Amino acid sequence: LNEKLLFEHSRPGRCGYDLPPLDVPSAEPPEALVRDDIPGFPELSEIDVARHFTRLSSWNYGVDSGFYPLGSCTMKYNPKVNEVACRLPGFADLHPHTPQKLAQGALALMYELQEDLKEISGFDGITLQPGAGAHGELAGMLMVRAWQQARGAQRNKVLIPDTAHGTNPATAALCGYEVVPVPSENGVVTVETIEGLMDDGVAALMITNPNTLGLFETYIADVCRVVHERGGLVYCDGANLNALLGIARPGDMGIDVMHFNLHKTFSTPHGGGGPGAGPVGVSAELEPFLPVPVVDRTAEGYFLDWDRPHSIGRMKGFYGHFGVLVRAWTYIRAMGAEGLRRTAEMAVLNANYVRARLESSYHLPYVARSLHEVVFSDRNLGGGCKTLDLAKRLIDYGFHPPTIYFPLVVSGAIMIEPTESESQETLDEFCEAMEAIAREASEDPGLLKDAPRLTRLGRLDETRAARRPRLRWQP
Amino acid sequence: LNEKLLFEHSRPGRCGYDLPPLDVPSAEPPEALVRDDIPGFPELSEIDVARHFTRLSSWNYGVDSGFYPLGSCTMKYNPKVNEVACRLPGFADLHPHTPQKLAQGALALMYELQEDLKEISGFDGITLQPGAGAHGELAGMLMVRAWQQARGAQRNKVLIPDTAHGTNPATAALCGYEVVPVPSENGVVTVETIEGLMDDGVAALMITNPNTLGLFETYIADVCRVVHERGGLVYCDGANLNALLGIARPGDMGIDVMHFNLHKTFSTPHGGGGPGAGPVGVSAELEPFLPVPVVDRTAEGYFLDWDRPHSIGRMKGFYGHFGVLVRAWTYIRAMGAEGLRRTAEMAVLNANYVRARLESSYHLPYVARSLHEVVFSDRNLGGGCKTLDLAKRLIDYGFHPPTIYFPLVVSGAIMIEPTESESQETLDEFCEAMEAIAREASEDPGLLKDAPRLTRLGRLDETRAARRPRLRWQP
Amino acid sequence: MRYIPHNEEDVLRMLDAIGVDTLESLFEEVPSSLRHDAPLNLPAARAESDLLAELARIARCNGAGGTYRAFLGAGAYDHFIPAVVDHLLSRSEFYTAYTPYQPEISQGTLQAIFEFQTLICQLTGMGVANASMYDGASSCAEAVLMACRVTRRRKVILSRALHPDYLETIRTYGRYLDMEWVDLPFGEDGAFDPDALSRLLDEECAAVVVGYPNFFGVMEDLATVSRLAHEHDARLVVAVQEPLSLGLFKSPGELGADIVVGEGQSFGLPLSYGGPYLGFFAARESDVRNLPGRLVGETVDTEGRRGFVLTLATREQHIRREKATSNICSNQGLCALAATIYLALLGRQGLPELARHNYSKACYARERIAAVDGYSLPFNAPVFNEFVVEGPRAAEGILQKLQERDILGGVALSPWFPDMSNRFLVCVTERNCREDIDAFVEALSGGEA
Amino acid sequence: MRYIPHNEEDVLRMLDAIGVDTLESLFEEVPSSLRHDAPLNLPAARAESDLLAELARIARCNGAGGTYRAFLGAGAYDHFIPAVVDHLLSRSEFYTAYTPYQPEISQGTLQAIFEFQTLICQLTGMGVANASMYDGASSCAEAVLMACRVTRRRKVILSRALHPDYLETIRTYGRYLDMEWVDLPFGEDGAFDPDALSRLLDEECAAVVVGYPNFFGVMEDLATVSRLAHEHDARLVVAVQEPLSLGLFKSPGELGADIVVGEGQSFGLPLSYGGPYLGFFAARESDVRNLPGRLVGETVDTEGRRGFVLTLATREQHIRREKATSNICSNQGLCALAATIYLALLGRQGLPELARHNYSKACYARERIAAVDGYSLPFNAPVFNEFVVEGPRAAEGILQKLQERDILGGVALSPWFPDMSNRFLVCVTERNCREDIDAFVEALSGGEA
Repeated sequence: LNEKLLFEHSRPGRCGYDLPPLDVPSAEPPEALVRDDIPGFPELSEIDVARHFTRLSSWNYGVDSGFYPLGSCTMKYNPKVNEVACRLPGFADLHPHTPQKLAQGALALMYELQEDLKEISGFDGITLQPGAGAHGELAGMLMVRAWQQARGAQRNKVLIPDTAHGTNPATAALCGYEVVPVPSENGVVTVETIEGLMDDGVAALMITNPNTLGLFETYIADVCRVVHERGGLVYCDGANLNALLGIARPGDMGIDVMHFNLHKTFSTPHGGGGPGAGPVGVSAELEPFLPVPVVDRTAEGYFLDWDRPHSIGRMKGFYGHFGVLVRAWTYIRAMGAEGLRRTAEMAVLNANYVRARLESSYHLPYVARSLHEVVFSDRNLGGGCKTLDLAKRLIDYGFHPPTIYFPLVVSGAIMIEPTESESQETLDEFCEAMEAIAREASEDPGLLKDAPRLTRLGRLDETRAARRPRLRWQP
Repeated sequence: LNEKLLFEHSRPGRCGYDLPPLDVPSAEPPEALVRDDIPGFPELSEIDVARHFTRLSSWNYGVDSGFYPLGSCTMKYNPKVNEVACRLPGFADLHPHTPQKLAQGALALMYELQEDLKEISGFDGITLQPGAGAHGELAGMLMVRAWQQARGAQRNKVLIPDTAHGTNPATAALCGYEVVPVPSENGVVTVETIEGLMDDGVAALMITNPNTLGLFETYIADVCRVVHERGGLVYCDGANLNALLGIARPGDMGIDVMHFNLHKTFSTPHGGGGPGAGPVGVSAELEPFLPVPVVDRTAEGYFLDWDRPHSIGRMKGFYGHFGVLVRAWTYIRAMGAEGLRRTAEMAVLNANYVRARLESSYHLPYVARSLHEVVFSDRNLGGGCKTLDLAKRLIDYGFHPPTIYFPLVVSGAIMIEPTESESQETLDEFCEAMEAIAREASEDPGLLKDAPRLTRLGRLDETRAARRPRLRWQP
Repeated sequence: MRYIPHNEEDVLRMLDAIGVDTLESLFEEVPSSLRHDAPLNLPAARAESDLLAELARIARCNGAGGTYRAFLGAGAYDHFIPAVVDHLLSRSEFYTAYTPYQPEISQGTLQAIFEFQTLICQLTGMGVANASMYDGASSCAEAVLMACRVTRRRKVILSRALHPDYLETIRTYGRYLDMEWVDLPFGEDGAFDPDALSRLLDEECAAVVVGYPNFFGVMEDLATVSRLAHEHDARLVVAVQEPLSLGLFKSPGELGADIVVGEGQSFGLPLSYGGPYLGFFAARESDVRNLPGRLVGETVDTEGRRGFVLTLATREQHIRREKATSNICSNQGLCALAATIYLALLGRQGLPELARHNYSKACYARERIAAVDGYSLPFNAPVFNEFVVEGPRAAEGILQKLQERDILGGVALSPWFPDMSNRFLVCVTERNCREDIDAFVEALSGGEA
Repeated sequence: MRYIPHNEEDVLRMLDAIGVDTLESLFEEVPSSLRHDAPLNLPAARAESDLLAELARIARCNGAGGTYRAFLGAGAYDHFIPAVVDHLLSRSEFYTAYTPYQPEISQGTLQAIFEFQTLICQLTGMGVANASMYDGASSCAEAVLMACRVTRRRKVILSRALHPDYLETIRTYGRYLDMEWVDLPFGEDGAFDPDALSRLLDEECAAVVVGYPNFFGVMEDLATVSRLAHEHDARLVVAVQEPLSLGLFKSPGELGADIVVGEGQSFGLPLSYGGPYLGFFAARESDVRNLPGRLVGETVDTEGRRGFVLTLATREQHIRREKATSNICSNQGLCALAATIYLALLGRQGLPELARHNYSKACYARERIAAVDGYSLPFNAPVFNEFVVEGPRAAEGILQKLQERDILGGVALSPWFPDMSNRFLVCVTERNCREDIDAFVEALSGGEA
């Protein structure tokens, strides 16, 4: 069933919010400053609002609705206790300007999370401030540039492999860098390639490990060595850290700086696209450049350290997405060291299981051992069907589609990341659907091309949306 | 999509609950007393459980899903703040054996609710203990019997009109009474009828006002007078109190005892069939017979009064559905006197609006002014379609069906109670659907008879369920 | 008026469609002599923010969770509730729905109840269970009525060690049904007295009702009651006031119970000052048509797909009217759902493990308290997580002293058993850490209590 | 391991299907020299019950809500959040979903964002708004970059009265982009100095950035900035740190703003020690292809039915890579949803009414504080719900004294304005009742502070 827009439900005189009586004299600003009205603003009662959003929600698909193998996004289960944790009085109602003496609980939690992330990643310093992965990336690359500048280096380029996330080049550009693409070989970056590209104009290599093909960058230690020898730094995109928890630590590999995606690896909910949190870990050399503030402690207690003269500055308001940090802290405490290692193991087991089951039905462009995700292509798909058709057909089978057409190095990529949350039975059901669709593609391709059929809406015309943008409701 | 039973999802070794380490020596009862296993009990992880019930919920229809005009059930909007209120620390975690000195907040709230219900209904005494309407009915009729007995009366019959709820006769039987049916005239009980039936074997009249046809019992004052004159009492089923809030008070009409349905009139959620709460109001004469305990106060504070020698005793464990009482208190405070009166007015306005819109499409068996609900019949429905078909077809239009085949005095009854929560637009959409279905019945009756089509399951075989009962999963 | 959508324009337009001029005239059938024209004397409507502040103030007047080390049981038990339970209960499709009369749009509620019925059968060891009732006490009363119905007898033997609330509720329900109540005494060990039972039983007995655990926390010897009762064709009604015990102790079903009822609050429901809780009700399959309350059964739809419906409604009040098996016309839907979710989380491993935790903690507390000078354990029958303590002086005084040290040490027995003035009931669950127990014992030993 | 379903049997069966013997061998591509074989040094896994108890303990170390009468603002505002907001946010279909890349199963998120974009346009008086950004400060930084992009200029005039966090964030973002920052001083009334602005503006200026309200709570004279800036074809970037003000004061759009950004926390988001909050970003429709961040647009499906999709992605990093308008690849989805729900509840009547409440309470507090001996209001430009107070001695000391009386009296200005050592910022919202304000004033008058 359809659901009108808020504005279309509106009826003059309705309101879903009552104020208490005003207990002071009523006052009014100078008339010239007062706005008349907010034209078009909706007028609804509480039941209208409750029903509207309840209905909207029923058109969404979340992790609690079913399997969500969106590659590179680590759509693991979001434990419900984390939602309770961040809403506790003392957290949810804590004003960021509360005197620090009265915020010791919050500061202690942030400090502990910094320490935990150091231990998990092998880095020496952490900032919790960035609001998302890309924001952490920006903070990280600003630190790279600040470090280079502090040494007096004039380096204007960064190396980015073809298996990188799209944010990497955009971030490099925001730091004033030029991007030099790095071709991968058999899905990974080789020492030879880096040796060939690494000159004294290069400030850094930005790498993802495991990379977006789900492969471990086997030569990472030597790659880092070469970059360092030639005066560069290595930035790691930490989006895929889930595969390495308790197994190997980026800080130990020679990586200098890495962002975490708490909403991926540490199970804070994705929220339909945000909020996430993108803390950054750095080696000791980069620590002076961390954004302000950093949480630290003395014998008297925890405090926000603003006195960091080499800091790149502030990335946003206040101190980080505290509500997200609480959830991540809670998750780490729930799992413990063993649980985190088990997480990596089961995530990798699940990906390899899906790979083993689907290898015979789908083309596998890279054969190295997969870690947490596996990338197929649509090359063997019959009936002229493409990855997009497969994705839409999966919806009819009750699954969220994998990431599609990424990474770009695989044409028609189908990028499946099951995460450790999923049981073998769920994977089996998914693989059976994938196999069925492969058969359907050959036998009855219309089933794929007309999919989805079981959703409220069919395929949407994205071209039209972009050509004649309607970005707001108009009466 | 289908969702297996919990037991079918189960996999040995899974568990969605971790205990902290045992901090005392482990102990074991005598071996002969210990059970081996709980055969068939499910084994699931937290994500299994979260997904299972999330999916199940998506097959349900609640007030937040849409219009729910279930007659006699008063499916009004359940404000979300009430759900917060009953979960507050201090309420949710309060043990019923907490010393009363440490439960003054809870007792004060119960006391206030008693006072509020007295004011709203015009009764002199209240018990909050009964767990639902039928339970309140039982408490009420036990008090009637105790009162009669205290006067030495030997009365074994109760009069019950044909417009009564099914619980009324069952309740009377539980109190050891015989049931004498009372025919209504033009939908209401007349003084003459009662005069004819009221003899000295009759303990009480059980009446519903407004009755299940949505009509006010116009002669109620005289009916009560006659019953009283002849030594009887009048019990009122308070299910339909919503229509009278702030307009008229049952206690003022001569009624001696009445139960409230907090889950109807005072907006506590129905919960898929419970829990409700069924407080009972009584006149001063019946007060000594109230179930124990009653909340009372002295200068020192509130207390549970157990010292009530004439009490009929206890209806259940502890003191009532406290969590439900908190919600009702919150609702009454949110509405205030004006809001409650407005509730009755808008509920009646809505019912009459639906009636006015649908009178030309559906047969209206009783023409007296409707209060909060209106009863149509399927007499004019074309194509051999019945009330059941109409109900199932409404589901395809996105509405919850009205109450059907009740009250029994109307053949093929369609009992619509819109409540005050609904806006004119919602009523219009519903009426348009009803009109469309009336047309479909004549033009294409299959649309009704094969309905619903848009639900996960089609019509279910209830006969088979009753003939070969399968009431539990078996491996 | 945030919950009512109508504005004045709406009202006028709708009145017009109805064909009347004023709201007043909609109530013309209400005689003016019956009108309550004065505004109700209630506090004015309050904004949500004010209301919540007021509620928080009231709630803070209660000395609940966190503040005290509490050892309160006696029919309501403090167990941890995982967050996922409330998360799922709070889905409005569940909690704002009504009774599942329209099965096509109520499969969520129906399947969950079917699962609940199954879990209760498994747990109690019985063949059939209903969709739940108000609470343990009222279920127990319904069980007594059912036992009388199926045996066509009117004499019922009630254990004196049954939870007093249950006993009182049974008597209220049977008040005008011409029943005969017979007291079954308990022995020096806190369990029912088997010799007395032998003496009391005869061919007129409809049922014997005992607790498992009983009010003193004792796991009664059901096999013996069962043998004795069945010799006279009387039914054994078992009332389980702490159902977590069934995770560890043999099920009433395997020990011969005919009807098993109980309080399900332990399974994921907050203490909430006594309600809403959850009555469960299980029986032998052969008695299914005599069960009170709602039942959900499996069936198929027009395409042969599995689905669930309310069934065997011919037992119920809306069909059978005065011949119904009970006047109940609801269940504790949402509470049953909570229990279903809770039990699904714990499951076959977790429930026994949690029960063992409770048992072990109670053992530890018993041993330590018994070692305190002046304190003893008067009963020695096996218990689960609750037990009776005898102190050196009036229990009220002891508990009052403990309270001053922020310990709620238990429930005094004297209100129900005037001859037990020095005794109180102590309950220990997984919520009591060793430190709590040690502090309790220390307070007793220090003589402060 | 309640969040991981695998048992050992599952693992063995799956390893077998993969064709390896051990979990170890799945990691064979990770060189052994890089393995971290020691267990991580982290606290052991904790049961949910323990974890919640620990969290509650930590949270209680904070002096939050209820305990103090708080007058803190300065970029984060304590407004009441109706219960329905969190109820709806807690629906897992919303909060456990990802970015709506598959529109057919993401219409809930997409329609809600479309509604959010519309609400922001209406509120700011602008033509187009994006799907939200991290917060007010980072949105403001993005606005500066966009202004430079569209004007192809690199000099930016930044009001000294802009929120210091915003100023610092702008400088961080622009650190290596060869920008020129120019300070715009404020006058004695707390508003920007128009004469200075006239002097500073030239044909190289990309933008003028001012707050509305600014850090001192002052509603800047946007019409004047607009006129002056536009004379030089510079863009007016308006940063709204308390968006509730837009319920009462003229919208930046009607006053000539080119880009309006701000912090949306006031609209239904908890204070949460500073985040996650909600950056909004609105601009003129003609600049739509230069907007940073995500956009949702209306379209139709194969049957012509209205639907919503992510659109104009060619601006974004995953398509344009280093030429993207920003590196952002998310929005504050759930926070934007909260604001959408909150604004829908208040609506056209409620928002202005709430804004008037805030204004009236702040007026009352201002007047009363100004009447206290030794205290004054140094700035006299119009304010909304926040204002600067000048005390008789160092603000830190005053605030410390107030704190001892359980009053958090405001935010001292000296960390950012060393020359304002006696000044502090006081914020009054609908959460402060008259009694709170009176107690505050009394504490100031009594000389205790």
